[in-house]
Amino acid sequence: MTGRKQNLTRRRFFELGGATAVASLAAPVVAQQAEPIRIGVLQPFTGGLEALGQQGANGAELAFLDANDAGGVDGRMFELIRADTATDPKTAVERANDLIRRQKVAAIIGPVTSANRDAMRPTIERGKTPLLYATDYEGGVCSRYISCYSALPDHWVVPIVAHAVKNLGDSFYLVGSDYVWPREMNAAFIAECDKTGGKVVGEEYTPWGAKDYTATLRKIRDSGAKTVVISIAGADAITFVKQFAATGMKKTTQVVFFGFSENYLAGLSDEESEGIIAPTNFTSSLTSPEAEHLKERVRARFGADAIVSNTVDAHWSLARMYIEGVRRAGGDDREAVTDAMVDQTLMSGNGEVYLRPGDRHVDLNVLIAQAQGGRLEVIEELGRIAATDQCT
Amino acid sequence: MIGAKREGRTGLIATGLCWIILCGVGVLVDDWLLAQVAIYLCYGIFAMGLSLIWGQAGILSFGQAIFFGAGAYGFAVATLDMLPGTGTGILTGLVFAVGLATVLAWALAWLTFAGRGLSGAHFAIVTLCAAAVVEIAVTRSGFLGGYNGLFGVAPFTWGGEMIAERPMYYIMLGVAFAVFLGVTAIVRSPYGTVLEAIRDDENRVAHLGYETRRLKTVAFVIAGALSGLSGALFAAQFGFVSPSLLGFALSTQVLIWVAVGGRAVPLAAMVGALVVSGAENTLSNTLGDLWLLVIGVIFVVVVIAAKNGLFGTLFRLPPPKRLRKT
Amino acid sequence: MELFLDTLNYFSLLMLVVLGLVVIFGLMNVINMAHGEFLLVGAYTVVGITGAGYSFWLALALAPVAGAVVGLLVEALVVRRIYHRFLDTILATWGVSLILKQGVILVFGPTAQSVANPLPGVMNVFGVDYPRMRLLIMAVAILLTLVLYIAMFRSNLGLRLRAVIANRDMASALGLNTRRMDMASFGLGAALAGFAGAIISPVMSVDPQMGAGFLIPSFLSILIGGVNSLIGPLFGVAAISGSSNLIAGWLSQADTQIIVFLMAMVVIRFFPEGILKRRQK
Amino acid sequence: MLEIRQLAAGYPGGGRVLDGLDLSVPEGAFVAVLGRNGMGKTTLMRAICGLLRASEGTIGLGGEDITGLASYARAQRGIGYVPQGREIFGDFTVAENLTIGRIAKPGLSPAVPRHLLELFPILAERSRQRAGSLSGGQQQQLAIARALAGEPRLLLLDEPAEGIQPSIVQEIAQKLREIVDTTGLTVLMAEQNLAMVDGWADSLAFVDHGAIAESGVAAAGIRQDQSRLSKYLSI
Repeated sequence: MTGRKQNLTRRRFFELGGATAVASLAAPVVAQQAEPIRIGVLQPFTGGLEALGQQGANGAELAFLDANDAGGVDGRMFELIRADTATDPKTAVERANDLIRRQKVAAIIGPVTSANRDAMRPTIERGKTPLLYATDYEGGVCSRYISCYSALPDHWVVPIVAHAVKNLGDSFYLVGSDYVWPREMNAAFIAECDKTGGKVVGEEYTPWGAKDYTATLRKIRDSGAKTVVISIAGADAITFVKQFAATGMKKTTQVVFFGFSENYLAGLSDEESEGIIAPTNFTSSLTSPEAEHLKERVRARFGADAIVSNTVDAHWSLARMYIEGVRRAGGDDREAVTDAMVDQTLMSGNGEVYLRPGDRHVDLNVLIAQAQGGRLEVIEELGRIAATDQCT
Repeated sequence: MIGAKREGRTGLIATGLCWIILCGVGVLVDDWLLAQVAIYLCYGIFAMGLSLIWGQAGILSFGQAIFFGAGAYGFAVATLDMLPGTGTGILTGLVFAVGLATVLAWALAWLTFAGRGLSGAHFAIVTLCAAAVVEIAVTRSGFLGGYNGLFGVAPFTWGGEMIAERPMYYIMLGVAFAVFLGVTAIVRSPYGTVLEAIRDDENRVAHLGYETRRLKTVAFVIAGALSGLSGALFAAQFGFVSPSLLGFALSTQVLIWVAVGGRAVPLAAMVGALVVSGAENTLSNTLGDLWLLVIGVIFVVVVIAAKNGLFGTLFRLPPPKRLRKT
Repeated sequence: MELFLDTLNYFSLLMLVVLGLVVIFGLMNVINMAHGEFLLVGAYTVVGITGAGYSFWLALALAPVAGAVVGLLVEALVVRRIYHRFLDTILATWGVSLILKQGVILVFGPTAQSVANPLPGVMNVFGVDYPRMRLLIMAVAILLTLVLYIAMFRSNLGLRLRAVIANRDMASALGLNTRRMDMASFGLGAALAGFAGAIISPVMSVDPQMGAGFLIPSFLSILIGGVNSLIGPLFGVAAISGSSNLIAGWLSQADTQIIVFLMAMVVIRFFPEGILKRRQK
Repeated sequence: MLEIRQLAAGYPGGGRVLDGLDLSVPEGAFVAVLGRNGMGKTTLMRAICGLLRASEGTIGLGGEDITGLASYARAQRGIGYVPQGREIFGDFTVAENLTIGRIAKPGLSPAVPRHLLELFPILAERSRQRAGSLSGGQQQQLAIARALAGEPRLLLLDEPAEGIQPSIVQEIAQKLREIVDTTGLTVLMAEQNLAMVDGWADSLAFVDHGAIAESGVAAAGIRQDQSRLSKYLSI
């Protein structure tokens, strides 16, 4: 609550004071004349994915504001312009157009869903403006102007299948939202099972806003699957887990949950979330120095209650990669930064990550985490994983 | 009577001024805004279609985006060469898009108006439900790109070159003006008067010997075709289509535009679409979460207190000659 | 047996939601698009009260009060002014739903909130282990439905309500204060929604979009059953929940939803007065 | 009892039906309004009971101006209404129909008075039956009994004889007369059927084109009054 409120006031301040005021406040002495580098923070602030949008914006803004506090890049400050996709592709395109053509931003960080990103792609490429995309997705983006800090099926599915077959039993029931991402994840899951000897006994897709999963739960139980693999998106997943937990099936059936993060913990009681296993790239229960550093920075800026999730880490890290790109290129020229920012290694909230030049995707450190007592604890660290080239 | 006449005259002047201003915008405004307004003109065409059935005939449809989406998907599928034999021609795409929307509108009208037919709340809920079904179905369709939709839809070209913002804006303005003339002509024709009578009391019109079902179907199909046209123009400018273009959300958005603008006057509906989308664009970034609250309040207040919307009275034209009392 | 319980489970959920809608629609002929957001009011009352450290059961008792307060406000500020403009009430209440939803986001934030299950564990009924909370919801839904219907058909208050539903003008000409009845029915409908939102909050995600998923199934239930009937919606809910559960037994949930909605549309198309009305005539 | 001054009323889109209508009904009188179809009889009844708002003029009841009141408030002040087509609650039982007539008024006990049931024995006999299953004449009696259950001061009847067998018409008219004589109830009835009027009502008023053309005409012997019948009723 506090974190949110603080955030709101901070945002208000942006609007009222305007960007120059912010810049001069952040660095009162340096560079009154140097033109700021404008960055579009294009996130869903309304329309259903607000929570992710807020965290993505927090992560990105943390990186840029910290850079400003450190004096900017060559004396140039970053000016952040928020825009709301409303979780809707056509709005995302409109806002992207606005950011590129009217606000003349040097780069855009966002949005959250593949649907929005794909919709924006022609606009981005026409505007030759770097897009920093920091959400996990199904893979396949290959564009000069889109850099992805994203967990791909290679990052998550391959290790989790190995882990599950070894520790959780070898028969799986896959339940996903009726979107592209769950389908691709499940396809990868099935392919991986074929290799490792796991067995997929059922696959099902649920529509948005479903309220009653009893029929699905019945099918899962009747299938005898030892593990249920969830790729349901958003609040529906919470409904599913709650109803799953209430049946008492947890005693016999394990849960693997793609995309599970601190956001979901808030919507579930400790008993309900207990034992859920998820592949991830960051959890706030990490205690490594770099993780502590990120948590400390987020809390200093956004309050003690601010959620530090995978999403925050991804946006923060990718934004810093861009800043490094600006430093290397010696300015915010879009083409120059696009060339300069790849092929760099950077300390994220969870170990060093590498932005590859070939397909502009990041090699990430993957963890397998488990919900224990309302926290997401790491049970296995898999180290840095390089996904296959997304351009081939 | 004199008052009414004068009101009509101001409406005529305001209407003329509105189009002159829109022409001037094309010269005075920079490219990005022009591109934006060109998109809003798509919404404006969409809104005029809705105003024909809702404002004039009193049919409240919660599923108009089905036809907008059908036009958009139709155009995309045709121009992306996903159908055998269509080629990738823009014109073929447009024809296919409008045709698809028209057929769908006719099918839905046939389903809902036939026999004793559905009206009022039943019609609203059934169209709402239809929009949901279509959205889920398209989301499930791999051929149509699922939830992510199809992208890379070709923009309008002239001699192999992509048409620039300014000419594109005037093309859109021209289309919008043609649609405005068409819808206005329908509204002012004897047929429009009968539609208005259906809105007030369908049974009475039926008793007078009119086949109200057919009359309503015609209006609904015209509105569907216009929605399809606007959807196709949208897809060409935006370069992508996705299920959000044919679902519940856009269907209700267009209702807001038309209600706020003024449901019974085509130009008011169009200006409503321009103003509300424009305001949303500028205010949603500054007001954040509050924006939706604000638009909700405005919408409720307009529905309660201003049946003619914000611009309905301004753009009301003098009644057609044959209806004028002398 | 389990299939029956599962069907009864969805039936109960939907029935809880539909009860309030039936009261409002039947009496005032207002399609209340904000009904899903009245559910939110109840559910977030639980979030607020349990968050402050009080028990779920206290929250459950207060949720209908919160619902009624919001309902009466909406009635006084919006619906009263336009209840004679039938189609406009659909639009206005839909606008109200936007406002309520956004209000909840401003107060509680957009993320899902956790409501702990007050009755964890399973219980053996008819040889099936079934979650206790679900059983409670079923019992409450059935009990509430029975109480409401007995009150409707056996009490003088119910008689007044039915008279207004059957013939509003005549009831008024006989001396029934329709103005007050409208307020009462809107308040009651909203209170029922608040209660429903509260009692289902432990079994599903409590988030600002929570009410939206109920919108279409509950309206379809009412239209299938017949709008001016009190009994009809019972059958409508049974039809929707039963067919959903049966079809979901062998098809994916997404396909099930498409099929059920389509079937419902066809039924409404051929029986616009509801499935019961036709049989009577 | 009832004072109507310069009343104008109509329907949206249908123009004015009543225009400058004056009528006064003294307490305890049984007055019938006669006129051709479309001359405004039903509109007058609906305007008095409040289902239709007067656009101009005033309506007074027992000295109180009730023009601005909603229909339920008028009913609570003592107007009982038997509409054209009866409009009983067809899905309710006979007993429920009568109970509604009572409980609609604040301050009345729900129990239907015995004398009312004695007046309409057929209703007592069929009290558990669905009202919709009654015959037309029985339904008309139910509609009247329902209005009387609310203990009105002024009873409005809109064409009670419409669609009813002649023998029953006489029975209903006789009962009305009996009630007026024994209780002092004031009755205003719109009618076209002379059998319902002649010999039963006290006086007549003729409505023509939305206004009262003539009032205070004696009801007895109206069936022989050829000039008025052809002038106002086209008989």
